[in-house]
Amino acid sequence: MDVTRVRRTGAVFALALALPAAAPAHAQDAAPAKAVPAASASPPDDGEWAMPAKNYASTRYSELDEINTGTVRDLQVAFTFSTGVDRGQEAAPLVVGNTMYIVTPYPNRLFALDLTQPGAPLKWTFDPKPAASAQGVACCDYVNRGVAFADGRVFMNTLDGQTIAVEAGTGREVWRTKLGDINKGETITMAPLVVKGKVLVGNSGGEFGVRGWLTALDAGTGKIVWKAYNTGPDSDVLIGADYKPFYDKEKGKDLGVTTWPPNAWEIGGGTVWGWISYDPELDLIYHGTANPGPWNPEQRPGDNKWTGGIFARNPDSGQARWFYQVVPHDLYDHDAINELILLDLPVNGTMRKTVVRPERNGYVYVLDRATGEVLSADPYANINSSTGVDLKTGELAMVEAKAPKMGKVVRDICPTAPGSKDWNPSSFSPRTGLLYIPHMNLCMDWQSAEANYIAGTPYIGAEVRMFAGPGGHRGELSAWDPVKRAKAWSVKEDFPLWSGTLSTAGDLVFYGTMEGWFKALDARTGEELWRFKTGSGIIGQPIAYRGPDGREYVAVLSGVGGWAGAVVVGNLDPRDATAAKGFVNAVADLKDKTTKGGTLYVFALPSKR
Amino acid sequence: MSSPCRRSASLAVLAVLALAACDREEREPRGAPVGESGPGAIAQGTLYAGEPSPPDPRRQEYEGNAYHLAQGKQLYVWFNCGTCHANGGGDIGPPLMDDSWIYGDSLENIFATIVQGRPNGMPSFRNKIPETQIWEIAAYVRSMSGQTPTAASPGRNDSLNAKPAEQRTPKAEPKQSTPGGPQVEGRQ
Amino acid sequence: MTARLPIPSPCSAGRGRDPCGAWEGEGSVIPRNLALTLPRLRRGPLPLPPGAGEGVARSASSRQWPWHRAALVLCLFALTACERVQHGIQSALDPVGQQAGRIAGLWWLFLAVLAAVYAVVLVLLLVAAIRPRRRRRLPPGPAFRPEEPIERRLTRGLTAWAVGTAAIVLTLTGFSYAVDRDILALGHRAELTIEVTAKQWWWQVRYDDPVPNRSFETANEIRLPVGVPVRVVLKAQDVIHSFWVPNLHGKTDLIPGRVNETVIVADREGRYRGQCAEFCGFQHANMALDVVAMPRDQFEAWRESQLAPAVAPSDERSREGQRVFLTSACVMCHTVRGTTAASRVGPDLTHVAARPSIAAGTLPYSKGNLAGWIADPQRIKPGSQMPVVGLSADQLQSVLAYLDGLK
Amino acid sequence: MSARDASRFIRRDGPSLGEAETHARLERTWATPPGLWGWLSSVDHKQVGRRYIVTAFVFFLLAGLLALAMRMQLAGPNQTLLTPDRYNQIFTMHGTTMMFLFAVPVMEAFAIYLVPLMVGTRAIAFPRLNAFSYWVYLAGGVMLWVAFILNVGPDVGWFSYVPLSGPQFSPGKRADFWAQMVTFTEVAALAVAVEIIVTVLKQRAPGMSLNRIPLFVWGQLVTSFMVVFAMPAVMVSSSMLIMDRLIGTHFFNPAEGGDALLWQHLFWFFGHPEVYIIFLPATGFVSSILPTFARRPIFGYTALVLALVATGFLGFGLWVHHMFATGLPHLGNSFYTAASMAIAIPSGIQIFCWLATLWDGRPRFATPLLFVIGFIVIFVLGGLSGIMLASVPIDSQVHDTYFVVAHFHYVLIGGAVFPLFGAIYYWFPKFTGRMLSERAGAWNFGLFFVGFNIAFFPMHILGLIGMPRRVYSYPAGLGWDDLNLLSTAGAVILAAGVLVFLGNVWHSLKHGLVADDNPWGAATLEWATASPPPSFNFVHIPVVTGSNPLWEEADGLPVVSGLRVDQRELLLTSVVDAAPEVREPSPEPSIWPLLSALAVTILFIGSIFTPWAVVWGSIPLAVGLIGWFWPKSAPDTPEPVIE
Repeated sequence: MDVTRVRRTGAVFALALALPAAAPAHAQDAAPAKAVPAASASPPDDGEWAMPAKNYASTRYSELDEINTGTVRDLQVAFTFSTGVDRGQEAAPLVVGNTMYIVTPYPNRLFALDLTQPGAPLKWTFDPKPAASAQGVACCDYVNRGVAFADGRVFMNTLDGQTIAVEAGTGREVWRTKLGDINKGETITMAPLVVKGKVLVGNSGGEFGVRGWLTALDAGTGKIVWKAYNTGPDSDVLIGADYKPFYDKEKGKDLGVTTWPPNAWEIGGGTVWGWISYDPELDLIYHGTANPGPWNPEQRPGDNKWTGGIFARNPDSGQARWFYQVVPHDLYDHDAINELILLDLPVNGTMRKTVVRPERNGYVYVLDRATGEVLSADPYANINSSTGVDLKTGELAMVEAKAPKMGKVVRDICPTAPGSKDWNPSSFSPRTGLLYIPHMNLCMDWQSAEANYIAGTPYIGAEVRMFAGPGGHRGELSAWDPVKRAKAWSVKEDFPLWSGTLSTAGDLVFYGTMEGWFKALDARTGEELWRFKTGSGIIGQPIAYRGPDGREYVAVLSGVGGWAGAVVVGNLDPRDATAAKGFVNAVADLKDKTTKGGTLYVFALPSKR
Repeated sequence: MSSPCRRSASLAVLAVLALAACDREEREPRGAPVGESGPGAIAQGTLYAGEPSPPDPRRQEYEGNAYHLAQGKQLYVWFNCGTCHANGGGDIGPPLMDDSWIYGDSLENIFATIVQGRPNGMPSFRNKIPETQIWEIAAYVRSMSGQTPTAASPGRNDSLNAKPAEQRTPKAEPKQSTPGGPQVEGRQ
Repeated sequence: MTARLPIPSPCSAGRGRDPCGAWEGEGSVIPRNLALTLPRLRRGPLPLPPGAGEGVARSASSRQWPWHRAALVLCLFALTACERVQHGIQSALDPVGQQAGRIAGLWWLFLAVLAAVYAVVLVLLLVAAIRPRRRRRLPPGPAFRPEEPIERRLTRGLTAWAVGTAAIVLTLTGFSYAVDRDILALGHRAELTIEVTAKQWWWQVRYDDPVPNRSFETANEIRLPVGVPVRVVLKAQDVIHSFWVPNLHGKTDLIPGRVNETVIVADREGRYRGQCAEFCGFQHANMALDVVAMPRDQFEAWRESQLAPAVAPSDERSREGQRVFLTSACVMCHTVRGTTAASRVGPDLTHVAARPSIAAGTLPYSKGNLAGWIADPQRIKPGSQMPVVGLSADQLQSVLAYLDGLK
Repeated sequence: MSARDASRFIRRDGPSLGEAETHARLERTWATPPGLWGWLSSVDHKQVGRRYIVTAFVFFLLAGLLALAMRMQLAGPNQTLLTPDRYNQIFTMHGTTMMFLFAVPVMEAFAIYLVPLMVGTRAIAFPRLNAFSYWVYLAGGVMLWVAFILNVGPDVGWFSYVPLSGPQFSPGKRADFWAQMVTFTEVAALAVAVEIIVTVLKQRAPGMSLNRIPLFVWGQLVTSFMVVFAMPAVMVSSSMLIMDRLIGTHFFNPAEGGDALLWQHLFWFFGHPEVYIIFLPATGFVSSILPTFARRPIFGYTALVLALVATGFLGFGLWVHHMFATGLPHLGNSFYTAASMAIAIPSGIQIFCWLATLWDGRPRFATPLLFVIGFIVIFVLGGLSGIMLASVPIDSQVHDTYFVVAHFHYVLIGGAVFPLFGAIYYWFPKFTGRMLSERAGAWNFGLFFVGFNIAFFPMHILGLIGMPRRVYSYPAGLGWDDLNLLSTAGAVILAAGVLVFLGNVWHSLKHGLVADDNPWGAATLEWATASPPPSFNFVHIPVVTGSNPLWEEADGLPVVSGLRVDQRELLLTSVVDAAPEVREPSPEPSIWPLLSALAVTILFIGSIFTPWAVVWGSIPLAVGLIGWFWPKSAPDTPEPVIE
């Protein structure tokens, strides 16, 4: 890391540093204490952005405060860069040293921009040339959610199932490892995470009947260190002596086999295409597992372990420590792959090491990250398919009338298949103690149908059409107080929010909308302070970094797409309510609001000349 | 009524009706392949050296036949066409109910696309689906954008009503878009 | 009275030493033109599973209701028919289950009573037509008026007749209710649940179990432990079908959008035949299923064998067959657990070779029949959803070898 | 006929005419115009009735041929004479034609012909509607059969259960033709029912109070009321079906909130009364034939009338016994069991009354009586097997098997076709003026009776030993082979009986004995006029003083006079007592019913292909109806001419 970066340390910065350190000490006496990020997982900000989640605690919080509630009105474009790929840009740009790295959707080009030069010219381009056919097995647009940087290398995943290490300075390929087989429907869209010299990668393809896994590659050589499947016998899942789940229902031998109809686990999904967090103190990684396949729940009676849950694993061996199944026998394609934010927060007066997760099913889960105990689960969105979580057993109480049926349209199920909130990550500001959750307000009609497994084709078994939920707005940004377990404020958006949020020490929250607006809100009140219309809808993850000139920059990729934007990128026909698994019906007017794009926008305050 | 002219006229009308009805209503589960199925037989573009060859008249046996279209619709679901192309609106694959065709809109083109697959994600179903069934699926695909006779096109299914049935889909005048890479309309 | 034993087809007798060995062996080539092969196909009586023959063959008289003998007399029309009536693997009059037994009893009761009524009517008619009449020669005409005393007598007769009819009808209704309630009560004791989904034109059968991976699927066959009431959950995926195994119980419809239930129990071992009883399209006629009642331990053993994934092919031919299976049209529709074939369009073939019949009871299982079926299903079941795949003779041989190994 | 003075009933307001002059003038007024145009515009109920009968018989023969084809296919196991596709079309066409195009229309045809004669009036009520109904019926039937010949014949069974007949599982237009055929024939049937009801209630001869109405007329009256209540259900359901198929409504789509069972409820709410709609007129035949040939008045007139009415009501309460296998609640099923059993009581009463009539009569065994005896033998057996079907447990075994096929053929052929043949032998002289050959009649009966029983009795056993209905083929070795062969043999004999009948009709039309007004010495009014009856039916409207007018007034019926002879005029009487109330004009012949029927045909057939046909098709229909009802200025007759 560039040591020159750490040199400027403002007063506010110091305060921010002091907070997390101070909070645990006063846990007992200060009752309404604030939540703070796990200290070991959120080191002091160096102004860089070396991993998409900013840090292992996944706070997506920048301690830079040059752009703040007072100055944000003057924010303007510093430079732009066209990626040349006009599919959904879900990636977070990375900034390490003087270079910004951005990865595009398929064909997964990796660009390095030289930030030291005016206009940030291209330093190098790396083209991994993934197989074109992989586009056919990418369920929801062929996106890529970002790359990881460690030890002078950029680690990237390609749609056709490869992980590639690229020399950061030169753009030269160091190694590449083929991990997935597109003929089985396996792709990789997630952003890798580097922990202790290992690149953690999971597969996508829960809609294709793949068998989900998470693997650790040696960062130096690309060799597989361990690989943990999320279905099947314990030996495959890396469940061993260390495994100590909190709840009895997670205990038992070979649950990954016995909770499925015979052989169904072989095509049972449970992929790892979302976010991974890491707590260096407990030395555990946390990752979610996606939906079981097929969507039609009647074809897979049982709990369908280990899909739809959260694993804590040892990063060195991959051995599982605990597991909590958020949605046993998932009914609605509720992948449990959302971001896992490691916070320490007071629960009933005691500070607990927790992992906080705004889940697809509409609840903010707070789990003890050491044990997997559910400390709270509170709805942050409109829900009618479940009534709540029993904190004693960890069971989610489902509403029978909303359970999908074969040959029957079950109407008005909220939330939808993409959930109250999909992959697009929240951010947490220790200054406000609030979690900024970008989410949706959609409901759906669902009819299960028999799914036929044909390798390389989707394995779904559901006809879905989505529509706006109560109130008519389709998106919402909620500021959630994990201590009070309540919403502090929220802002409604017309279109579903499919971008991540960024919060900064300037008490700002940044996010983008699918029409293309990039907005900054006051982190304490939700008041909109600034907005800018980009060329296409925004579904990416904004970041903030300190440029070589010492100034604060905010960057985001604009380019609509993803599941939500499929209607635009695929030019789908909205007359069919089930297009894009029903999402098109909810955003049928998006084509009138935006077009495809693929441009990096970087904003800064006007330089004081 | 006994005028021979009138009788022959009514016979002619009846014969036309009969032909149309026979074509439409025949239930021949075996089907017969239309023309050559090899890639050589099918032109993908619309530009020909010399005169273009006329379309195979046996197409009608599939496109005008209600049973084959209905079978095609069923197979479309069974063989997971619908999981990529939805009920015509598209998903991973391009929509099939609109007017743009990347790899040609003729029955033979669609047949070839199914058999050969296409480079940007369309899998090849060669040897996986018997030829007659591919013709049925291809004919059904054409019915999705209203290219087949309304009287033969399928009605709604007994399932979630995603869109008006094929028999009520207005005919979309096919437009050929260029086949090509992912950048071009992003079609497979 | 000798019962007619179904004659097994030559191709199916003893699968080990296949009399249709022409299918195997080096030089044999299966003609694409099936003229040669089809005569081998036998429809009809299916071979009995080992140990199951006795039950079918045994005379049912021991279980008949007492009035059965009396009723026999009424079968004047065709004595042979009447004999045959009592023995059949698809006969309501040869009950082997309590439900069917109750119904058959009720039927014999109805038959006895109603036959008596019919006899009375016929006698009355006969007498009315031919009885000597006093005024036979009187001309018709305006003077004719019915005589009062006769009219009164007839009126009394009418009243008695009406009361009698009402009494009979009331009694029969009472018996009918009683049996209905009885059958309903039998249903509460079910120990095993089977889910049957009807599709055009075959039966998907799922054995449920609280432990998900102990549930399994099969097709066109139901095996039951003898004497154990089995709850059958009935669903339909396309059109209305009706589940009917006459020897065990009456029929219950399978209706899309609804879930029906019935309870069956087999009191003695044997193989029985069920058939779809609601018109369901082209192949309504060939939508049958086998119900095999077996001793509990045999049933459990069968169940365990069904839970296992498909046997891996052991010899080169079978391995080639598996390769052909997984790379040809087969894989688009069928499931063979343990391989990548997991489609649910057609029947699960994981243990196909252990089933008594193929093509939903259309042909008895034998390698020869299987060959004919795969080579040209549209000839055997025109309009069925199984297409003509067009395998080469060699491929067909390999696939046969593979499938025949899926015990 | 010597006319008694009945002027106390009617005020005479014109000069009186002589007998011959009256006759001539009436003929001039009521005759159908000559030529093709006149033929097409005829509104004479006898002409329309005759057309109905002939057309229905053509359909009967066609459907019979289909039955033979099916029997040939099923003569042995694994036959391949017919493909499943063809077989499915054939059995559907057989059932549909027999039920919709033969049984109901032929019964109504007899009503159209006979009811006005039996109640002593000059024309049926709404004669133009009557003509219209025939054309619509003809169009519906021809449409269905042309469709069948063009391979668009329905193939989903005569009750066309959804979802099999729905848009997903019946591609093409086959089921649409079926649905529209239903609409056609139901429009026709409803029209006729309304005419019959009005004719019976308002046009009876003076003195024919309710307790003197011939039982045949009672039967038709009850039937017509049943039609009015039952037929709309099937019209609604067939329209729902065609909407589901054509414009994507979801009446029967369970996924979107529709219900497949809704169809069955609606259909059987019509379908079961339909059986009685066919059977009750047949009991009317029996009650007409029996007294004539037993040569005594029917025994138990009141009981028979009450039985008819009771059957009419109960007939609506047992449709669910067609649905016992669908898994409806047991309590509900029990109710329908009770209702289905209960209907045995009125039927039993009827049987007894007929037996008693025969018992106490001095029977003359002419062919009509033979058929009536055949009717009793067969129908009672069918009725008794019907009692078995009413029991839920037994029905669960035999439902949808050949047992049911046997049952309803016993009920429908035994209960309706046998009386119908009897009725033809009975009324043929009235229709044509010539007698049918008795000798051929006996052969006809014998072959028909024997053939029928050989064909259908084995089916009872077939059903019990497991043979489901509607199978195009069956495997060998299940014990079904011999019985099926026997059944086929019976069908051939049955067909021979029909051939004898056809020959008899063919021959007798030209060479039969010439019949006088009342060749059988019957008692009802239709025998009080010439054979065949003149266009105006009666020179003078008869006056009725008893239930058997021709027997009771052997010297000649009293009559009333005073109706106009220069215009078509009817005498309306009161509903209960048939006291004369008012003179009512009756419409002239008109081509508009035919044109309107054509317009309806265009609309209905067009709507098979596009819903817009309903919109555009209503324009020609409106033109047709306007023409039909266009008011005519009163003709310039300074002085009405009265009989």
